[in-house]
Amino acid sequence: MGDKPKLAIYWASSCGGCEIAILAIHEKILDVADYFDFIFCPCILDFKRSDIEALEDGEIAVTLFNGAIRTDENLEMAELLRRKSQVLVAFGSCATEGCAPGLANFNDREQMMNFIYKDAPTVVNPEGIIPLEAIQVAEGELELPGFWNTVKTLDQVVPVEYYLPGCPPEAKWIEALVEAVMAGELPPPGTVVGMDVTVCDECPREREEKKISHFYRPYEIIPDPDKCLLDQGLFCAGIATRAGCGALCPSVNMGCRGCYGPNEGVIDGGAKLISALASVLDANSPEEIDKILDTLPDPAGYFYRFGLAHSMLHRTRLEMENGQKMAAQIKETPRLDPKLKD
Amino acid sequence: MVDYKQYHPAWGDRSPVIIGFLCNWCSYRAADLAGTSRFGYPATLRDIRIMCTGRLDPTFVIKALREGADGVLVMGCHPGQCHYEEGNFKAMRRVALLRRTLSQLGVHPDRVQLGWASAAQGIIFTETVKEMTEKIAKLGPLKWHDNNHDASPHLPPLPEKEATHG
Amino acid sequence: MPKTSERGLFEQVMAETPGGETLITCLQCGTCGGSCPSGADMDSTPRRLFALLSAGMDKDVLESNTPWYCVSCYYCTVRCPQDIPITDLMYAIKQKAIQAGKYHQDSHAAFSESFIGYVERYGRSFEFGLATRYHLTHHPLSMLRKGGLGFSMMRKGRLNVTPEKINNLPQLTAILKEAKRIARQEA
Amino acid sequence: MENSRTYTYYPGCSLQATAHAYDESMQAVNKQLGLTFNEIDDWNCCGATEYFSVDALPAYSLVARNLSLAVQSNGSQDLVAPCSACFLNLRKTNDYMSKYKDLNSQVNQALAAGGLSYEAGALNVRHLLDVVIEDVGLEQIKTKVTKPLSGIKVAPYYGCLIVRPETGYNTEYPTHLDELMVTLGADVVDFPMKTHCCGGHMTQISEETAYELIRRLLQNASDYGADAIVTLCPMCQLNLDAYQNEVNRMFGTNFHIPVLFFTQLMGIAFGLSENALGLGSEIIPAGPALAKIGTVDEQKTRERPKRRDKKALPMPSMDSGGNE
Amino acid sequence: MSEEEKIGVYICHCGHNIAGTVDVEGVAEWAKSLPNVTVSKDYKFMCSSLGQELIEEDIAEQGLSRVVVAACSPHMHEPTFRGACSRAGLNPYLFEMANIREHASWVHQDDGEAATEKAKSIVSGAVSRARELEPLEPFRAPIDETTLVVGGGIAGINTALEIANAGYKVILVEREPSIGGHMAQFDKTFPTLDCSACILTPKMFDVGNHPNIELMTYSEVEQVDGYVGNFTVRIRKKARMIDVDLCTGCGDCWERCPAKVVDTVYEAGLGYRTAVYRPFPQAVPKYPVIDTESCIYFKNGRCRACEKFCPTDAIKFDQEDEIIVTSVGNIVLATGYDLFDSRRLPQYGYGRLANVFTSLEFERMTNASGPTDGKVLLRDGVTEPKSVAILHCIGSRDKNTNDYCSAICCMAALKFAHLVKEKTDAEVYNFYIDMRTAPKDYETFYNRLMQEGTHFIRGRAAEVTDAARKPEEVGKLIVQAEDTLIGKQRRIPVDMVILMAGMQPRHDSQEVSHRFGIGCSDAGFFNESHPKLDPIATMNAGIFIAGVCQGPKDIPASVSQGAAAASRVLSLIGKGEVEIEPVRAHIDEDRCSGCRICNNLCPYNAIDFLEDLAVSRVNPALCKGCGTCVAACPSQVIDGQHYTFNSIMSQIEGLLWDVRPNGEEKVTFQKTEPV
Repeated sequence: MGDKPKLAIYWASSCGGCEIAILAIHEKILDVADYFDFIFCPCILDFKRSDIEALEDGEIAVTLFNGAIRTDENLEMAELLRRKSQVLVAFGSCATEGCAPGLANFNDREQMMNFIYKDAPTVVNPEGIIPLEAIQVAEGELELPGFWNTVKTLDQVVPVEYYLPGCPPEAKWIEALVEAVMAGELPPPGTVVGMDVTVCDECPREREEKKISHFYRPYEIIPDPDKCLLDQGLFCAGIATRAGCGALCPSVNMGCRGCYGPNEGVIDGGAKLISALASVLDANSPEEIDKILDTLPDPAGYFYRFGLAHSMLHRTRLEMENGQKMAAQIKETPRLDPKLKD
Repeated sequence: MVDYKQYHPAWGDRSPVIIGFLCNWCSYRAADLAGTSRFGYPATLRDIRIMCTGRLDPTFVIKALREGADGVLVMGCHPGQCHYEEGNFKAMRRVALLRRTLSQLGVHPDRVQLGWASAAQGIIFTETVKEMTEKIAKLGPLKWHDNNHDASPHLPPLPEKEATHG
Repeated sequence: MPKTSERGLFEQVMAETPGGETLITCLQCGTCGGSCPSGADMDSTPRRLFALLSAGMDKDVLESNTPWYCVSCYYCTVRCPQDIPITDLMYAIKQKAIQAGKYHQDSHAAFSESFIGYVERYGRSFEFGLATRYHLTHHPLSMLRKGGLGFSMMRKGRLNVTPEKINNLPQLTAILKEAKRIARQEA
Repeated sequence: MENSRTYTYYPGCSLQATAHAYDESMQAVNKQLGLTFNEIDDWNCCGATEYFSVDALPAYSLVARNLSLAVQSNGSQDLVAPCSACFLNLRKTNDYMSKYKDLNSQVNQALAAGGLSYEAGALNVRHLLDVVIEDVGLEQIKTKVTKPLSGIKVAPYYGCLIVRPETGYNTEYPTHLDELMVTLGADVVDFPMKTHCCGGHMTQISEETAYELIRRLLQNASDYGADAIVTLCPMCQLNLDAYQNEVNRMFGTNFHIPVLFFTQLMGIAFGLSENALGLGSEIIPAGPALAKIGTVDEQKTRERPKRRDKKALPMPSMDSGGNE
Repeated sequence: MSEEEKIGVYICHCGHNIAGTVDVEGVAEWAKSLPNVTVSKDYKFMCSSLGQELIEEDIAEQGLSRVVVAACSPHMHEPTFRGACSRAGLNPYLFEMANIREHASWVHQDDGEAATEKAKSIVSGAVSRARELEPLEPFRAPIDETTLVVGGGIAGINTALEIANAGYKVILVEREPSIGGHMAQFDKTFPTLDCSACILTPKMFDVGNHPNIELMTYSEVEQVDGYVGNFTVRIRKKARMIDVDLCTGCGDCWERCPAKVVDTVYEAGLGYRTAVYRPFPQAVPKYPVIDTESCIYFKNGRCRACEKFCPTDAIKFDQEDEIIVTSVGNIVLATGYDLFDSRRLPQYGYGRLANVFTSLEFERMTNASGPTDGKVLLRDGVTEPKSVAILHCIGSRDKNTNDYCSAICCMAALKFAHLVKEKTDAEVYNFYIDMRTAPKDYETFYNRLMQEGTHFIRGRAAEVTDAARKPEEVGKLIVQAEDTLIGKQRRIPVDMVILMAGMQPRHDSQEVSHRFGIGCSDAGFFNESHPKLDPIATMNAGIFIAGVCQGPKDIPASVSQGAAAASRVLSLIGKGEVEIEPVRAHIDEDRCSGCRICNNLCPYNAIDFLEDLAVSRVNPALCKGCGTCVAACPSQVIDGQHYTFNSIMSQIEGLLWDVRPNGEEKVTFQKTEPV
């Protein structure tokens, strides 16, 4: 047993879906178990952190790390596993791009705490109790890991060898990675395990030249099942999203959400969506443009649904412009300065 | 040297930095004309020549903001006079959507502006730079790095009075 | 730009007129002088007045009767090929002449000042008071002759003998006082 | 049911005194046209041309108080002034405040001293004539005409301030009043001095200057055979009407040309009573001219359309061009 | 690859132009600290041959792989330095220009420190960009030897003849039924008083009979595609309703035509023509056209008089427009001008006061073949004027209309004054702002006119009115102006007024400039490539401009520019092939997912969607390199050569060298091969 290469799986800020996804490789899991010494996975194994600390540096062959980094504990574990692992894989959308936890970057810690523990309509908390990092009780001091203002991705805190995007990653890519490791044919560091084309490549829908004069929300129209959703005015991030999922969402009449992140070579997927979608708007005056854009509420939410933490701007500003509150900023519909219009 | 503290105290001794994207045919030539005509304007604009504002990739704008620029000015030919027929309309649409998106991220939409100047309008070019500089000066520095990348994720503990534990 | 105190009349007049800086582009084409309905009564045509102004002959400008004969018809302004707000510049020169106490015929300035006096006192203009008071002081003879006209006007209900007064006069007074203060400060 | 239109209204000082006929006839006509004017509460004088001559910033502030009060009245954004001088001052202040930032902030600073403010461009300042022609429209006016003004020759006199500077109408040769008069059935003379000056305040300070200007207008109207001059400005009406006899005295002329407000002629054409239109308050009686209404111009019916003189060169077409 | 680049940086003093404001030595010294910079020098005049040799030597000796010159605008000297690189064996597209003159020293003259700091940023940006440049080869394409000339006025005629005489084919397209343009309307030309028709007609005849010129009158160019050397043009030949193979130009048709209309084109509104007409006797070609808008048959289906009387059955009422698509190598635009519409200035009474004439009306009046047989008469067609006022600058030098000087009106006014004097006993008054008679022998003509007794009143006329103030004014037109030399208002009663209406761009010049892909000034005149050094070429290679469409000018200047345009065309034809900037978009088809975002964006339809492969492809011959598709591609598989994604991103970093956060949190996916 000691001869086998060691495999670790860890979850930071994540939902647990990535662990389930690993099971989706079905009987292949037996080969994995056969090949690796599966030493660490808090979800299913009762190994302790101290056990990991006890390992030699680099003793773990591969760590599949899912979840974003948003607490002191996340960071500690990321740093620890980095030190102990030869290969660290950012596994799943949270670890690669920030994913849903990364949406917290539209707010700051205070706003998060207030909403989650006090203001959310489903919360009953008349005393307004929120968690503290440390509190003195009769028995001594109790501690919780520090909660960050900003959610980060794994590669923003430690170096990462490979990325396996997807929320969750598709089984075939997990298989591909695991097989590559087992075969000792490791791709160059930095490789994103997936395709280098976009979802459109796998999408069976028929596409035409594009002109968008209205964005529809999914409940507003029943889309033609054979035609490109974007051509029908439904937001679909597939044009700027790495392929690999087999165009799952579009094939069930739902626009791509963008969970695989931007494709090869693209630095900021949101910027590319802005560019592409704006380019095909059917409008040539600021007023007409505004009219169409009014049908696309929350553009930042659409464009950075998965990738905000890993995007170039990373989060909303902490210090608002001219002392304005962030909420006021968001409500404001920016319009072109009329002077610059013509 | 202009003292920008009068517009916003946060400037300290520095001046606003604006990255300009100027199309080769109209606004870059307007900037050239401003030069040959010796029309002075604030030394805040650092421009990049692109063939057409249609080449404007929002990635560039975001890149400029994150690399330390306080604003981005995109200038092209007047609508209807694009050398490539309608590249400037594409820029107009992209900038409109980009500004909406950026404002959600707490970046004031006025930090990204679009303007038009024909090759003969050196004066309009200068006026646009002046106006933009003043707007940015009033907004204060963007300080993307300080603002968006809290170098230490560790914040001071939350105030104790918030909690009434046990 | 130099401080006001260092500026000549030319620069002051331009600076104090919205859009007045265009005066520097005057072509001396004479369209204003040719268009002016009361040009025949002026000692200098508007064009010549501007030439004097730009030449720094401030005394001639301040003492000229030209702006006082301006009837505010704006023909010069709309026809000016250089978009110079000539009518407004005439007002500015009048202000300068009043400030310098050098204007040509005191009666003209006095008329404006009596008019303003009523406006400041009542918030409304008062034609009857204006006509009688001003003419009694300055043209007593013509007053006698025009008595008949005034009488027929009154008979036809076209002259009120008591002035109308606005309700919130203190507000207006405060606004005008502040405006005057800003104007002094700017100058 | 006809549309009724509501406006914010600035009467100006003259309408209450020298031009009460304008006021009365306007009220009468408004009822016919479905126009409702809500007067600004506690408005003040616009300063005419006098205030600007003495102190510009207080003058702009004086006008701006009215603009501010007009916004406060929470009514229509269209502010209507029947007097051309008031119209000019309100419009100019509104425009200049939009155009010149310094002026805008200074005026607002002054207004603040009275607890007021005005956002430049918040109002749309309009002249009564513009409202009548553009909003009501000639077609609808035509339907109201019960007594066409045929037989009377009128010289449409616009004066300076309704078209200058920059109003959208031609600054030299506007034609909208001409068109209104044609709609009312009047015979309109092509009055070349239609936008020349009436003398303005010069009647008060330099009679020689003013009377010469008035004489030119009267002479020209008379040369063109006008029975009456129609106007839209209290000052123009006053100068041409009240000083006509003075002009006759000074130049030895013998003009008897009545000067009426366009609203008075509209009222007559709509069949309203002379009383309701303030007729009779003019110094040069309009009676003889108005008596011509309904008579047929014999000379006109006798004239046959002239055949084109073979030798004559064609005139330029005015169908296109002209107004920019 | 960029790590090993060796970059040479050269800071130009441009005499005092840059060095007077920017600390050039300091910038050169500082630039040495930039990554990859191995050489950094400053020099007095980089564009001099010595400056260029400096670069060439360093490339050879130091093995520079990139060159940055910080000097003036790339529009000025980019070709110069690319040439230097080329000569030294470095691909010219590895050269980058940093504009520290127009964009720094000249606009921040009052603040040398700020100018120097900005110059550093510009240089830093250029160095960063240079690092990412890739070698490119210009496209080469053969040149089609046929030239299209648009506009058959004197400029176009001259261009066409010059090229045709050199032995190359020309297609001359003219909108009107005949060539000749405005010059054909004139009687005399200044200052020589040559008979306009006498000197123009032979040239028109030559055009009509030249074996190398294909003349298409009554035609318009509708569409232009392609690029220098290889344009495809679509020409609409409007239906003349005349079979020109049968027509002999005998004139029976127009003599019999009962529909008379005012001729607003050739006769400038002063005379009449029939519905079937030939604009003037010397017209080339000689065939008439039927103006279907005024033809009685087209209006109510009856008449056909022309058809009945035509001896050769040449009238074809069912003729339709013909579309011709052809290829040409070069295009010369000589589309001329419109006359300013004097009705826009009602104070001068044109259109209302009968005896106010425009300059073009007067040209027709004095023309011996014009409506009055050359007699100077009032609008009644009988009376000779006893006094004539000529008003200069109508719609010129006026911000309310056209703010530029129309250049020719002073001389034309002098010519008119002479003609009035010659033909009548009238007194002539010229109302002018400034007399502009600069070119050769023009001042002599002015002197001659003074000797002839013409009155010159310095003052722009304020108005023309028929409202008399004094008895002597009754029945006259009174010109009111300030005589600025006296300083008094004057009213001059005259019988006739001539308005010297200025030249303005053709009403559709914006549209035409768009169609041909060239720039247009605000006024609407076509933009030249350089106002001083290249007033003939445009920004669109292979398209040249001549005559008044480029700006107001007189006949000799138009003729010269026409000849110059011809010589530019001939030198291109002589070269046989053209080099085209390789600034093009390119789609990596392996990575294209066929989303089709780009398909509709290309203004030149250069992007094809290949249905079978489900990918898009750029046709490099049609692509003009604007980069719209490059920016729009959501998967970034289109790249714009020379303006690549990396080069611009890198330039941004370089420009912000002093304010950038440390590179530590650079967010990038490393670009790698997929698994």
